[in-house]
Amino acid sequence: MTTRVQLEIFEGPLDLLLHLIKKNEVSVTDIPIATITEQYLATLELMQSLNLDVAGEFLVMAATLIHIKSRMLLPVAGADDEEEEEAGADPRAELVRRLLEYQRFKEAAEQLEQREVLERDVFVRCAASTERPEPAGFREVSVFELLTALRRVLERLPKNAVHEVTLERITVREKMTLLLDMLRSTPQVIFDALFAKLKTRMEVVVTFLAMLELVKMRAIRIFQDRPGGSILIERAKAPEGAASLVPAEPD
Amino acid sequence: MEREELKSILESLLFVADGPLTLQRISDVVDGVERSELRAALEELQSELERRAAGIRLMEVAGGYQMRTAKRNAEWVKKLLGGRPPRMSRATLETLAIIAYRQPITKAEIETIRGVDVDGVIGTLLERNLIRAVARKEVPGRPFLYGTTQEFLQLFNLKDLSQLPTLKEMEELAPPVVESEQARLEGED
Amino acid sequence: MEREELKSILESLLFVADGPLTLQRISDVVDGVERSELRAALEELQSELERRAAGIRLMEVAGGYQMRTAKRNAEWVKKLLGGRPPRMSRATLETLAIIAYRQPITKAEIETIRGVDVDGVIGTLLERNLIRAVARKEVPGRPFLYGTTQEFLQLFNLKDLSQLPTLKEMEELAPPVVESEQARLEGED
Repeated sequence: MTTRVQLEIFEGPLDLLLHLIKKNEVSVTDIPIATITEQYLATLELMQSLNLDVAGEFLVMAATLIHIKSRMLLPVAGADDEEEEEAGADPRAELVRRLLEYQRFKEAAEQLEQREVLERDVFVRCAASTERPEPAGFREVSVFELLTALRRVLERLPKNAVHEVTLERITVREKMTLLLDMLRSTPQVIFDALFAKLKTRMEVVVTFLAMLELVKMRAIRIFQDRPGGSILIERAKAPEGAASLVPAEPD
Repeated sequence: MEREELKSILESLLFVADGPLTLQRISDVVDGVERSELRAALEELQSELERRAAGIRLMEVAGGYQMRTAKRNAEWVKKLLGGRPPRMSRATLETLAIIAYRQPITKAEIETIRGVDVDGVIGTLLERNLIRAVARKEVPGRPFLYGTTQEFLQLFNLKDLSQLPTLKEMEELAPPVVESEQARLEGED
Repeated sequence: MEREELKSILESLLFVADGPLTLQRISDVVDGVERSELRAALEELQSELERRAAGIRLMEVAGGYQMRTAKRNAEWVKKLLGGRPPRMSRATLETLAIIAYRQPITKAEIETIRGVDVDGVIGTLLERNLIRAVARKEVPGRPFLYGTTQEFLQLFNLKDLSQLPTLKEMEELAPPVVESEQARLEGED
């Protein structure tokens, strides 16, 4: 029996119990507690032997099951006066209630999934209408929504594709854009002149990092006009022969 | 206004709307037309689209009307739009179902029902705007009480929460504790 | 494939597309159908919509085929949309987030991250002045590098880009986010 325990991913101890109950074709309201406890413990052992992380909740349930099992074995001592209320109550009652309740929501979840789910079964228009009177702005959005959008994108990516860059301070990125702007109006900038204007140490570091990043992505070029001469920064030039193939820049 | 003309206008409005349009909103725009007339025209439009097995359907969701693609064309639409929709895990769906039926509800209460920790799942649901914190429960720690959003209704093509299928024997099995809590909360907010 | 089924699929595709669809693009999606057959179905769809005086029409515009509202309903459409600027679509917001956090960045790089074509969205963002081409990347093809604009900062009410929160900060701020989310939802409905 135990060797054939299917290794599904169980959502939790209640899920595992429901699975065992279904497998044994018994009723939730009349659980053969000894059998189910044995199989439950065997499953936990199997999970552990496979180095699956068995969460604490599974162990708590194991203890509960063992406790119920032991209470079931006790004779219903002197139950005459107490009636069903205390000693005579089925020790499984609370567990049964929890199982039934959980099962109910499990079914509800399945029903939800069977509905026409947006962006899986049905779709709405995603384009902002093209026929607005004038291209007005967008409705106000909070930066948190923007960040949430980014996080959504990152979560869809395979884990190793999420660069540590996403956590970096945005300042370097901003500086990169500003540097490119500067180079648009002034074709060449002298390195020393650029850094002389910076006031704080932080600014120097950020500017330098931005510069390196731009060199790496081949958007700018850093060179000396002659050996020992000033260091110059300019926008990278198109590779030979490429220039004529592309249209002029907008604006 | 002729019925056909009205339907044409409604089609245009529903096409450009960026979310479900309530009857109220439609009625504000197409003024001078009785609501009953509007409703009749919307229903006619709806059934015509069904009958033609059109690629666009008119659905009642989240308290309003919205145009959506026909379900049977889903594969093609997905191919055009690319990207995989975020698949909802069983844990997410179960937690969402519990919140939907038992709202407002705290994280701890959800955990009691599911028997496991739901921290991560709650975060995902909040981020996807499917649930929101509606209040705090006045117990030690003042935990958030969660409820579902308009986006939830839209996601599952529900007109309102009453469209959720009823849970079997819910009332009989709900522990009295939960009910009295509910009563206390209602008195509060 | 039956003609009616094809027309239904085309309707769905044209409905969700975020810009005009070229015959090429349609043919890439609905593969296995002759281009001549596609063209015939599109024409049929077009004339049916005209004949019904439908609220949605199929137009051939510069870039391809696009669904638009019927011109004669323009007044009503304007009345619906008037005064209320549109909400940013998810695709737009995601693309904008990538550009904001990873600028300067090329279209191809954005597409790698989002996993889908972003032509239409980039167009919208440029048109709304939320992004701009800041330079070209000196690699074959010399693609534009995009960055955000002053208007971007204004839209998000930021003094400068350094005010953008980092992902780490957002996680730390989780509860307040929930509350502001709530405020936003309540303000909307």
